[in-house]
Amino acid sequence: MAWNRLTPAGRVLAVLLPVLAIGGALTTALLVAFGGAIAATIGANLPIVRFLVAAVVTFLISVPVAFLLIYMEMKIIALMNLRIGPDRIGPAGAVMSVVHGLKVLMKEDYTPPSVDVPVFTLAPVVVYLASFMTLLVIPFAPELTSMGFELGLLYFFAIGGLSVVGLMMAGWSSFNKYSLLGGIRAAAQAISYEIPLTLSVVGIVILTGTLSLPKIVAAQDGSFLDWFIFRQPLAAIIFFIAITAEANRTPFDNAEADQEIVAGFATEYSGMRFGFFFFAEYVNVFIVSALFSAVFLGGSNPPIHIDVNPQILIDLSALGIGLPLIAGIAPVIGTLLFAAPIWFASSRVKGWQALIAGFLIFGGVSTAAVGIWAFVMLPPVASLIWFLIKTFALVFTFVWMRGTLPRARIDQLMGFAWKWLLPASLLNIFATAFAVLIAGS
Amino acid sequence: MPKIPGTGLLSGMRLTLTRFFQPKRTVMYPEVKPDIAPRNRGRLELVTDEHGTLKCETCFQCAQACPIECIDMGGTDTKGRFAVHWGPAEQYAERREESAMRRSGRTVSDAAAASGATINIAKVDEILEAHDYDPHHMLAILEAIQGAYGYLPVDALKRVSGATGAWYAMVYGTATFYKHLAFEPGVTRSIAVCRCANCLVSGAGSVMGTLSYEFGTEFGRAIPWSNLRLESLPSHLLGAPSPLVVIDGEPQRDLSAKNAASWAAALAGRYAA
Amino acid sequence: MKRLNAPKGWSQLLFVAPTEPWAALRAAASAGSAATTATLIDAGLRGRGGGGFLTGAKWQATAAEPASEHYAVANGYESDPAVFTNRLLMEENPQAIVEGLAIAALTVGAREAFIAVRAEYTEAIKRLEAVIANAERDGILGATLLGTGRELIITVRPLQGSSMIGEETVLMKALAGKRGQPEQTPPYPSTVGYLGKPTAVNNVATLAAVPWILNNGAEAYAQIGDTAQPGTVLVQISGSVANPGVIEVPTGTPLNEIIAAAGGTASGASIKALLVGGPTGGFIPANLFGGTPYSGAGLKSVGAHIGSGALLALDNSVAIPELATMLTRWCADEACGKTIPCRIGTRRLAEIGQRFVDGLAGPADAERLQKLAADVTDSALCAHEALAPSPLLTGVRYFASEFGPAVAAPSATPTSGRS
Amino acid sequence: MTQQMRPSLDDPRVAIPAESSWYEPAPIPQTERQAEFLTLREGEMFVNMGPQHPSTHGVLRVIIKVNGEKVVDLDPVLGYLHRGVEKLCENADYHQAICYTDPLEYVASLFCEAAPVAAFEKLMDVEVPLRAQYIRVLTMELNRIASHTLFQGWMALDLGGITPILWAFIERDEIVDMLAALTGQKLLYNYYRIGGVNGDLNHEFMSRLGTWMSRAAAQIDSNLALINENEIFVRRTRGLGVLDAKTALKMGVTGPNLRASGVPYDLRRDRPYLVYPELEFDVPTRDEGDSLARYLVRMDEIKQSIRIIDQVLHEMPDGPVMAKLPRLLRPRPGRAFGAVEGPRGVYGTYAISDGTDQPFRMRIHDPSFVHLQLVGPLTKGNLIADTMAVMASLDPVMGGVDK
Repeated sequence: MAWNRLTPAGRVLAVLLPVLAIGGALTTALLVAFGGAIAATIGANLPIVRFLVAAVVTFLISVPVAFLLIYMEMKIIALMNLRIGPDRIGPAGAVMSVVHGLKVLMKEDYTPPSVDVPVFTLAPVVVYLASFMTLLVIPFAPELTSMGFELGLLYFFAIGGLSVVGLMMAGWSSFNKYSLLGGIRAAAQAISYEIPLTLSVVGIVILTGTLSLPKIVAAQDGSFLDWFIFRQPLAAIIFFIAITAEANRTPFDNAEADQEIVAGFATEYSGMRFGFFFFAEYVNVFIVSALFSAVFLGGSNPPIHIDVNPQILIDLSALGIGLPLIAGIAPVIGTLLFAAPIWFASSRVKGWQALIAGFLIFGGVSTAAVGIWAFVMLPPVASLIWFLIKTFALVFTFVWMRGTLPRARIDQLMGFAWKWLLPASLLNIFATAFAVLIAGS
Repeated sequence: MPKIPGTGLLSGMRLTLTRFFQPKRTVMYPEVKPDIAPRNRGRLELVTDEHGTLKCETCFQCAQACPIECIDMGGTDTKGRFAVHWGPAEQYAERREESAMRRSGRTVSDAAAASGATINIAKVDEILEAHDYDPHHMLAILEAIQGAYGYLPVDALKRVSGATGAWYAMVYGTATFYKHLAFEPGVTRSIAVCRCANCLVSGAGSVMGTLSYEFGTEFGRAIPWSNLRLESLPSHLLGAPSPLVVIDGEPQRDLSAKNAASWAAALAGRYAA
Repeated sequence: MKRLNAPKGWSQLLFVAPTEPWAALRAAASAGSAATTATLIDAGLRGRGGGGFLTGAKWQATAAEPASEHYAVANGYESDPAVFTNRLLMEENPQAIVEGLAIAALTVGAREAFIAVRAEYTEAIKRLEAVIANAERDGILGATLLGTGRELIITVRPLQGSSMIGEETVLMKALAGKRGQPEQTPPYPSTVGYLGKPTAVNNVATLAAVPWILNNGAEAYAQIGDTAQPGTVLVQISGSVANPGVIEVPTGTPLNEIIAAAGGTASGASIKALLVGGPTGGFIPANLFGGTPYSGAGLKSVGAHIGSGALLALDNSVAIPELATMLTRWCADEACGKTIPCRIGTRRLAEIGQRFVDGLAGPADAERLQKLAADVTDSALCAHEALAPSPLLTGVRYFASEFGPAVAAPSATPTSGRS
Repeated sequence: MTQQMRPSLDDPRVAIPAESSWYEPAPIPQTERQAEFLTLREGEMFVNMGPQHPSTHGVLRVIIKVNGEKVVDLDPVLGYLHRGVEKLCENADYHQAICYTDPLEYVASLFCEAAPVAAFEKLMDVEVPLRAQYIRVLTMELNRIASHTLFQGWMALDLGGITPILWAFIERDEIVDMLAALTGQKLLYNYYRIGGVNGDLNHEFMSRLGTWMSRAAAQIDSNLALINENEIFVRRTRGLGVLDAKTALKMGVTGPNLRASGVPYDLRRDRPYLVYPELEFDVPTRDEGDSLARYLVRMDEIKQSIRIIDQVLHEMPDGPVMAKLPRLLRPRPGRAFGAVEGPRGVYGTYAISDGTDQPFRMRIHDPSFVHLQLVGPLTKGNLIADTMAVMASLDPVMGGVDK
């Protein structure tokens, strides 16, 4: 085989195939030889493996979450502007943000001359890492918490604060005055708002006696009156304002105020490196919303508990071997059932059109049926749905604010944090402690 | 600013939420095209009359008047090969009339512009001398030259231009404007029809129509194959009858309003024979 | 064309040779420029060429222009192919014209003056030159004007070749040997005229009245005819009348009196319409003869104008659309080509008229005619263009039935201004 | 004595000791900009905003000397949109000149037409028909409303609010469509002619105007509610960039910016033109002179404009819309100044005629040019973000500034 006559792709394959074959054989051999030892090691270090798996899973879900939020922002703000917004790609433009992501991936990843290359390259990674790592402690449901740290709240604030480092890195390394101003703005703002943010939850920590998020959620079990937003309203307001600033959202988006400093720390970034900043922002929005709903809105607890007797519904396990049968036949019958009236209703509808419509309707109906069934029969699903409803209501609020409010000036912003939020949060701590003392004695 | 802090923000939030549910104002552009106002001046197009012929005369007035040069005249060239822009009228197949060429100041392929037979230029010099080489007497000079040669030779015009200092274009412009000045050599005979209102009432129109049809030329031009020239009489002769036709300076007296057309046809027949 | 005797009571002054030649010139020379123009303004003498400016004011303006040279020009060039009023005047009363021109030249300070005459009018040229030669011999004109030491040379300039020369800006160019195309006014020739110098241009009929005014006084002249435009005008009446000819008419005389003065209608024919003002004039129907005074304002109100002073009486055998179309075609053929709406528009007007004649006109043609006519009139540089649509417009206005059903619609009434 | 010598920078023939540099002159800056760098003090830097920047209206370039976030000095650099309109006009005839001036200020182009038309009409002694005067007032007031609504959107956008600009464009689009039905164009109307307007009011314009008038006031009020009461907006603009009446008059400020400083000067009332003397309207003023006052004065003017339009529609007479004029205009030699009160101030045109068909000299006065000189004085000592607020409240349009 003449090497010179191969195409570039052929050369790659010619190298890769032997390497893959040898590597595969070696791996198999190793597994056969030391399989027992590996299994034993995994068994011995289960928490580490669990952490790794959880990290991979959170990383994987963070991307669709960002896509969803970007689409929500585009659409909701458009509707508030009396526009239609994205409507071309996917149903109601829902795939628009995915296409945006692909576009960002395919753009040139340009590194300007005279930037500090290692720092410049690392900055978006740090920012994104800090964002999605906080996802680990979010208690989606009692049974669906990646890492139920005992110090979950503290972990959240500690890791969340790391993103400022990334922004500073980006701002400094870009060799651009706008980036520098943006990075410094971000740092000043994040440091200022960390303090009221942390202090505002101290009252809840006093009440619950724990820093673990699942336990804080569990402490709000019962009706919606047990939620901390009603027991700690001042803390809730301070917390809400502080997380808005933490997530760099309007009206506190000074770090990337495009009318003043173009795009702030991200001015010199392009391609997927900019995409990381962009995604991190939206993941952050989701995370702070999730945290607010966990800490103040009862997390996965339903507002009112209704006891449903699951026995009146079908117990699927009783079907035994019939279950796969039904699963196989039901779509066909359902599709035909829904397609028939459509086909009979109008002579203009062709047969295949009626079948497609029937299948889609059946899909919707069966999904809804299975969802209701799961909601009732499986407690984690119900909890997750409640949690997501609360979280996305908060996300909507953030977008809504972005569509309404102008931007605060940086000095007014800082003054507000130090002059108003900090004393208020201290007041809240003392008032709570005092109340606990009185109630305890 | 309202009394209670925060209410301004909240009222704004309420407004955006109501707008969230209101009907949207987006125009779905490629599917829905907005109406163009009837007075829209955005697009220029050449219009045709009801017979389907272009109304544009390629006069270039619009292209010259447009201050920002957004009107550009263009068409296909005379052999139908290329699109051409903003040039002299004769390069357009759409309009190659002699008058258009002459207006644009280009050489015209008629006998007056090409140097014809050599002439004795001494007579021109005499005439110029008599008129003191004064370009203000151009009309008189040209008339004298026409009297001497019977027409205006191109060489004589060039001589006049060189001697008086007037541009050739000016001399030529004057020579072409006045109808009694002729460029065709050897045209010795003429048929002139009076076009005064009285003659028109009495049938001069039908005489003219018949003559120009029979001779195949328009009034004001020499007939290509002969030494004859059709022209309209500048002024009715005092005391002459209507309609008035003057052949070689002789007023014709044997025609009237009734027999005008047949008389003209007979005249054309005589000349053809 | 012969001269007709005027009925009793009509003042006659244009054909009357001054009883004492050159008396008016001497009077003007002694009275001075300001007094002469004041007398003319008091008399109310207005230009007979069509413009209707006060002659005295025109001379005043010309004299006031600072320039190294001034000129005076007598316009004896008749545009219309079959009008001989000026020719008759120049042949019968050259003395008054030359004297009037000399007064004009004296008043505006000109050392050179021209009389522009059609080259065909050989008899008129001969008589005018004879008067000038006699005056130069007597020392009245020429190197010393009235022996004052001033110079005044009057030249007769025969011109031919285009009917546009009658227009004053064109006349300036034709005299200078240039292409005869009109210019935008203002500036009028009184500011920028022959060779770019201020020039007093007057019709010969105007100039012929000047010696009479200076001899007989301004009041005597101001009492003749119409008050707005006093004096007399020369009218040539032809067509189906008993005695066609040229007659001197005081302004403001009703049209039917003029017809009566020409002996009434020819035997066996009734007059359907009068074409007033030559080829660019307007048709006036018979029912308006009594109520229309022969004056600038009176004729303008019915769509015609004095123009060259031609009246053509038309009997019932004449088809108005056909005649109007042929006249418009004459206008198109005579157009100099400077203004596009004139060069193209008159041609299109003639085509529209031809469609009416052929009975092919559609309903849009009437409206198109009005719009095009308004365009042509609005863009006019000269009277030829401004008046070229008149035959068709007045024809449509008064003889709509002959133009067929297309113009019978009410929208065909003449409109003024832009649409 | 083996001292190291080197040639002097001033004179290479002179050798000086290498260490001693005390009499060595400082490097001579080659450009004005280099010289400015030498003025930088400790902790200061230049930030160069524009000509491509999200919030410098058009192609304005602003060089800001900042100390941290604080603006120490500010220098607007103009001329990126310069086309030489005055000279273009001097090489076009009087009709053509109008179409050169009208893209000057593309937001309110009718005013840019009205000023030269007014000057030319004075030059030629043209009497404009009454109906044409009413139509001019009507269209100009509509254009003023369009410009002010757009200003409101831009102002909010420069302060970070993204929704008002889109609502403002909806309102403006209605007016623009209306004017397009009347004039044929959407942005550069080219509607006024010397002696009148290009065409009479038509049915489409009137029906659009009618539906718009029936809800315009309420709709604009409701749009304003979004930011007029907003604490963040008010806090950012109140007391910012205060311009006192004396400075304003000294600098030649006109229009709403002047009226926000408490000087009730409005050309429509003080030097009346067209039919404004017959119309009833107030001249809104405010005494504060800050950015908020400049904003609010404009919003009040919208209401007055709607009032004027209402009166015009009731009082408009019938008649021609164009005076009879020759095609080729040759005014007598002379000079004339025509001015109108536009949405940004006084638009003026000074024209000199030498008797030909082209203006011998044409000078265009644009208010934005004057107002842009104020950005520096008004912003010094504030923050970078305030630069945007002050600039937005002065409402310059660069097309007119650069001419």
